Amino acid sequence: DETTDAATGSTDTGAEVQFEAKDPLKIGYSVYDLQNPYWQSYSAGVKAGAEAAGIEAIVVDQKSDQNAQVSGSLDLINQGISGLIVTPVQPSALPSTIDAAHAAKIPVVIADIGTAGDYDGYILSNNYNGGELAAQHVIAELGDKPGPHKVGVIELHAGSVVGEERVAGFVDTIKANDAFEIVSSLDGNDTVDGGFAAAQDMLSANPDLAVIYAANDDSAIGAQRAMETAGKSVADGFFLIGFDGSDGAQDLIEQGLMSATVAQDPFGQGKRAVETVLALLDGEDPGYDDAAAKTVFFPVELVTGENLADFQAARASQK
Amino acid sequence: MPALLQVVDVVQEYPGVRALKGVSLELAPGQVLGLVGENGAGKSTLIRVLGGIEQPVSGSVLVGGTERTFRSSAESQAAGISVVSQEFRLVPQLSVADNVFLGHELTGAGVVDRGRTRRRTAELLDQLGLDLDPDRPVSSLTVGDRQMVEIARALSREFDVLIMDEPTAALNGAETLRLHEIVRRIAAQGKAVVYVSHHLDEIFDICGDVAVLRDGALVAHAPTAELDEARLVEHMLGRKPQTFERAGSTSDEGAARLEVVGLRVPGVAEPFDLTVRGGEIVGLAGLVGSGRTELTRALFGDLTSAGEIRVDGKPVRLTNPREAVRSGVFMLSEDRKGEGILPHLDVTENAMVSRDRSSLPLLRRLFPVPADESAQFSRLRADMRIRVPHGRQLIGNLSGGNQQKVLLGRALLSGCAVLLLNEPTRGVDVGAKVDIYQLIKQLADAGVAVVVSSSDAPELAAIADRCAVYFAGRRVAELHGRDVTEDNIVGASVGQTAQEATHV
Amino acid sequence: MSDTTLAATSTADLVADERARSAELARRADSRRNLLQNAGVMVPFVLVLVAGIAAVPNFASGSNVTNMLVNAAILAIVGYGMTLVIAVRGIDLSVGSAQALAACIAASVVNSAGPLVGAVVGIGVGAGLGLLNGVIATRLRVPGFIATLSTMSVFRGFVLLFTGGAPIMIASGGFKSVATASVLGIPLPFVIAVVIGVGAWFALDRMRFGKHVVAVGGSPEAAVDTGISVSRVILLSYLASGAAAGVGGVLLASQLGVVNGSVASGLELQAIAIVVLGGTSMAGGRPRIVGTFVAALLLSMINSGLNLLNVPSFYQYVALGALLVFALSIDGAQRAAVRRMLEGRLS
Amino acid sequence: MTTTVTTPAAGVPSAEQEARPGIGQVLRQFAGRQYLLGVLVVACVAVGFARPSFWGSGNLSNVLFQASFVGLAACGMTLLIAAGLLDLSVGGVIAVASIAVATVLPHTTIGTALLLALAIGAVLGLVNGLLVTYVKIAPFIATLGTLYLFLGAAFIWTSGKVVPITSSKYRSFTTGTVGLLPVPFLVFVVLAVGTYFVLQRTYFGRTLRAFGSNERAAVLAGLPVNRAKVLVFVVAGVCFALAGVFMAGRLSSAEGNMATGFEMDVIAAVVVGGTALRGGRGTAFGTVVGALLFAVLNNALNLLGVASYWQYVLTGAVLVAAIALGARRSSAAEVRGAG
Ligand SMILES: Nc1ncnc2c1ncn2[C@@H]1O[C@H](COP(=O)(O)OP(=O)(O)OP(=O)(O)O)[C@@H](O)[C@H]1O
Ligand SMILES: Nc1ncnc2c1ncn2[C@@H]1O[C@H](COP(=O)(O)OP(=O)(O)OP(=O)(O)O)[C@@H](O)[C@H]1O
Ligand SMILES: O[C@@H]1[C@@H](O)[C@H](O)OC[C@H]1O
Ligand SMILES: [Mg+2]
Ligand SMILES: [Mg+2]
Repeated sequence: DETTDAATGSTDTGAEVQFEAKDPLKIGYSVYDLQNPYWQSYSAGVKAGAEAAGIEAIVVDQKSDQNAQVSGSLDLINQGISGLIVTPVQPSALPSTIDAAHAAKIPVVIADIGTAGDYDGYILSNNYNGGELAAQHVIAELGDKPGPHKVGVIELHAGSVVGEERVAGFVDTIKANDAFEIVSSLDGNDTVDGGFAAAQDMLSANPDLAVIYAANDDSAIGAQRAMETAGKSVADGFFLIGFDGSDGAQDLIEQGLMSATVAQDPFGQGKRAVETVLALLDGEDPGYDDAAAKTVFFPVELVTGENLADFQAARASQK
Repeated sequence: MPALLQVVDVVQEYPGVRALKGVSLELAPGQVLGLVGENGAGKSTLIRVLGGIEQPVSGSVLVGGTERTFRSSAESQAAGISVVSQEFRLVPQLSVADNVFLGHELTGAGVVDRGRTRRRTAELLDQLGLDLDPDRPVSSLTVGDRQMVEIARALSREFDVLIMDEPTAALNGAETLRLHEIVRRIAAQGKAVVYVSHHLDEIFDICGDVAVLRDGALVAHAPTAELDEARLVEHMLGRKPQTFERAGSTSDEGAARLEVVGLRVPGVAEPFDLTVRGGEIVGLAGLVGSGRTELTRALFGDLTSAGEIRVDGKPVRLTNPREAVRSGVFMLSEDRKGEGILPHLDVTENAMVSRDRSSLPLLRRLFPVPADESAQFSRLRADMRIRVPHGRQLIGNLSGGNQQKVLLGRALLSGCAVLLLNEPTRGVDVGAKVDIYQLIKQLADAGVAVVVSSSDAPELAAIADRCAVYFAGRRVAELHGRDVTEDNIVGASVGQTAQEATHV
Repeated sequence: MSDTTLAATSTADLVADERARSAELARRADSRRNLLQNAGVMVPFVLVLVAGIAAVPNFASGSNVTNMLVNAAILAIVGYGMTLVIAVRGIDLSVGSAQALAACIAASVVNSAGPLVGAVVGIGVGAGLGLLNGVIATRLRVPGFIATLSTMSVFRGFVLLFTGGAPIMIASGGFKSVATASVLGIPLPFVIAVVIGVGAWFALDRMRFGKHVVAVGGSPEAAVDTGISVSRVILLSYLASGAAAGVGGVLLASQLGVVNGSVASGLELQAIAIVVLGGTSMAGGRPRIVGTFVAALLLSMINSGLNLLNVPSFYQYVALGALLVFALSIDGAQRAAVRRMLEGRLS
Repeated sequence: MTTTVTTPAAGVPSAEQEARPGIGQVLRQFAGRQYLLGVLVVACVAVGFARPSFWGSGNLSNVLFQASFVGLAACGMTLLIAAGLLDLSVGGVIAVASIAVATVLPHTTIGTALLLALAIGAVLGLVNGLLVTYVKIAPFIATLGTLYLFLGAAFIWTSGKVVPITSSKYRSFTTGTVGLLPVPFLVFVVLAVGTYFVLQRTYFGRTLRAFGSNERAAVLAGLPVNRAKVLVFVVAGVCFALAGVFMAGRLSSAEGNMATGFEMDVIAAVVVGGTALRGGRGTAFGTVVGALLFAVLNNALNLLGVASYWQYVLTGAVLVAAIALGARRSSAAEVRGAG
């Protein structure tokens, strides 16, 4: 009997869980929010991975709601899936989900953001490192010009786990350099309009701003438009760096309207998450980079006008 | 003579109530028809049907001989019917002029012609003998003025039939007389008028014919000349009317329960002194604007005032109604709809909200006990002849007069030492009035100090032991015992006594 | 009481004098109440304005003023529609989603058929969505709150389906310049907001429709009894709200230059907030277009001021909350004062 | 002209017969409520037919959990809305109360933590109540303001971080089940019954409905309007905190964002359940059905595998359809004289 009492929240204590593939083999993906292009790619990656393996993938959208994260995952488990992939809005809410999955002999792979509980695999983008990459790029380009260069940061929504890391990586690196000064750090709410409003105000407050680092591409896209309105342009030496490597950001970089984006590989991660689930079901080694933490690292890379073409070619071949 | 308007076998039903049981009527040009009946007899229901506000269950309405179905008030108006409804239908946020022309605005290309609207309104008000700024928002008007605006609105339309549902309930004598003049003029122009009133003298003054509704059925329809007041009342009630006998005037021995010394009330010219003993009924008379209402409000903590108030000898400071209630004072407002009824609550709850619980057994003091409350309500219903199918009926579904009775019931149950009643029987039928007077009397006899503020001079003459008459915020007369007569009150109210200074 | 005609005339005079006196009192109280009520949002507005200029660097700089005016304009336009809906005792929770859908469709039409067509289509889409709300609220008799709560979700779904979740970049420079253009130094969107505001004020204050709006919101029973078609007025109000969201959406598309399915989420709360801040009562019957306009400016100043001061986002929540409460407590105090004063009225 | 004069009929005036509410009326009223319940049942049967796993105990308990969080808060909101008030600060109250629980749990007993949460709910409710009652700010704006204030406080308190709940005792208490029924659901049912009782069977509830219906009349009836207003905000705050207590258990953590946007879900459950926003009346039973309806709807869309964007469309469309069907039948529910 596959149905489990999904809500007991009892913690499995360490014991090795025996996974069991059900017939037909379906996997479920509980995604953060499909309004965001990043998660759209992620979910496309999961679907592609499933298709490649000839199995079905069911996607449930949490719509940025922590409670929906839990209930949506349980909905998947209750539908008789054999493997669960979750991108948690709130990682700390994972344990009860994981327990429920394990009770149904389902492996759980965490897709990005963060972990908690007794998960079976973790696919991770290095967000802190991404922030560092962005900072290093700015320093490399501007560091020797006479400063101090004024920098604005557009954060993700208050309380965002990845947002904190992305900002921390950037800020820690920039702070160590005397040529830069962070003059403004505002919430861009992860959206185009939020990024626009934040950038607008930081440019008003600091007409001599030289750099904007936005912790995701949607807010970077909004910021670009605010720069335009304020008469700032990347062509004139202003720096605008986003995060994600979304299609929209790539377009702007191609048009010379944005300096760079820290690209993650959501599509690749999604595929990898499916492969990890299948390996776990087969009792094979999923090939963790860090076996103790059951983690697969996905590097982030800086995409600029110079390497854009290569980047796009590499991504195209991946699909 | 062709009938202007015919009502044929109209039936109207509400959940649990058959409000009209097949009523047929005819109206000829130039006719003034009085429509009378007890509270809840179905008068307003019939009028709502004629006004297109409600569609009858069955039966038909014929205008000039052709059958018409009114799906909205606009359609009824287009057929030449103009209605003054019993409940005010004014928009407080709009000016007097905008209210008068609401629904048939004087416009050019959708833009309201403010000049013309104002002028026409001023003319209409002038006709009614009212000197009122057309630009004033209705929210600032007194009840009487609002009534006049309602009438002005009805007159502002083109009509062949004018229907007025208790138009004089809130008018003073002079205003009533002026309205009667207008009614006569309209009739003389060959239009027909339907006139509803609980003041039967009015019916005999201006109506050529009278139709009596009882319990949703037409029980009589005759020329007024063939009837006298007693017979009319008999038709209405289906029984011989009782008469209210004032027991011999109360002795002066009772202890003073309410003492007011030098109370200064905003808007009232002179400081106010008043002593009411237990068992005494004191009337407050005076025209609208004389300051009566303010006095009762101040005594209820609803208006900030300065001065001394003692209840049962204990000085009290009344800064809000709650404190007043806790000090043993209760007031009934004259604005039934705005300040009286709790429309979402049923009649039982409406009657019980202010009930004095202090002497109830513990359980009932902590929680309302349904059985106990419905028993209480049944008693009220019988005592005051409240026409309501059951105690769970929403108060908004009652006829105006029956709502008033429920509110009086609320006041009676408040268990207060001092009861302040504003226009207690406005809209109440003749039969029930007597019952209510009796109840007020009983209450007084039980030791309550009662203050009745009323613009109905006969009412004060009937129940008050003593009557203070106010004019322009000044007390111009105080009538005692045998002097408390209708004539004396009316005379003093319009200021004659101010010059004669007979009493005071 | 057997007095002569002489006494009778002087009695009539006395009564007339008395009436005139109390009428005058009531009139004065009315006008003072009006004045104070209109002043409602002005006090916090002036305070924030002065504080902003005095304490916030670059607050009065040209670019910031422009930004604040444009942001306020887009919000105010949506607010006008909301004012109307709230005045008829309704509420429109779908404005954010409707604005997003209008913006995205406008953006894609701009790209395919040019700026003018795009703008017209965007506004038309907004109006159509408003009409749909109106039909649901009046014909299907679904309470406005539930109707628009539902369409808030439906329209958001539509826009996500329409865009496929991807951003739409607007190519036309001409279209994008609408939001940045200025007339005699005043940003065009602001001019548009003022023009629409004047139009809305005129329609509400001077036209038959406005009287009907006040009647339907102030006393639905009176509206029914005077033959006003209540459902038609409500329908038109929702239509207007949708159209306003459409105009706002077109301006937003022009301002952002790139739009996607998640823009303008949460707009409904902001719009309702400015309407209520502006003095329009949720109880209906008191539309205050000017108040809505001023409140939009106020909110825009607060948002921008906090950002210019670089207040960290955690503290921005606190500051915004405190300012809202503070602004309204001033308003509440004023109203209490008015109430006290009105008590002096004879009735 | 014809003159018809009938002689006055002697007899008992009809008003003297003790009529109870007509059986027809009782049935109609009941059908009015039953109607939504009917929609709920039909929805369950239909989904169960398409996806038998709907009736699985795991799935049912999942649905009941979801309904409970909204429902617990909605009980307080029902009281507020019946009183013509509103509270948008739900998400803020939940965050602050839950963070408090998560913070103290390592140091105290579960009982103490719970009491602390409820006390915080009461205090935050008191703030709302005082602002609305004495500072006289419109409830919508006052509580929108305090929503921001409370959220800000939550973020500042935690520096935007998550406070994990590690106590497995707490988690099993808040997410446990008794038989098939989740603990929070049982608490919700008890609270809903309590809400019904308060609203219909107490003087306090009567006062709420009275000033929700006509505030001026309630004041003049001598009711303790101000005290009741403050108190109902306090009670609602406690209900919100209670929702937070269970939500935090389910999420094994607490943080500022844990219930953002939740206020709309809560108000929606109340309003869909049949409590009108204009005040004067409230139905606790309707609120229970409303909360369940939303939970079932969301669950159904997931079970049926409806794609995300279509879920937005269908959620709204189903809601409109469900209410529109019933609205035609019970349009007489408008209250005369409530202008
Ligand atoms: N909407 C309604 N729902 C239920 N009952 C109603 C409704 N409207 C009126 N009634 C009932 O219909 C009956 C007739 O009421 P109506 O208002 O016509 O009386 P009326 O003769 O005008 O009385 P009054 O002199 O008190 O104004 C009353 O019993 C009243 O309770
Ligand atoms: N109806 C009212 N209108 C205006 N202010 C009121 C009203 N009722 C109470 N207040 C104010 O609120 C304060 C607290 O009121 P509350 O309702 O608790 O009445 P209370 O007299 O204290 O009753 P209790 O002693 O039973 O609590 C009062 O002191 C008064 O200033
Ligand atoms: O850009 C994405 C962000 O918006 C989301 O909140 O978390 C993951 C990201 O990469
Ligand atoms: Mg009547
Ligand atoms: Mg008290």
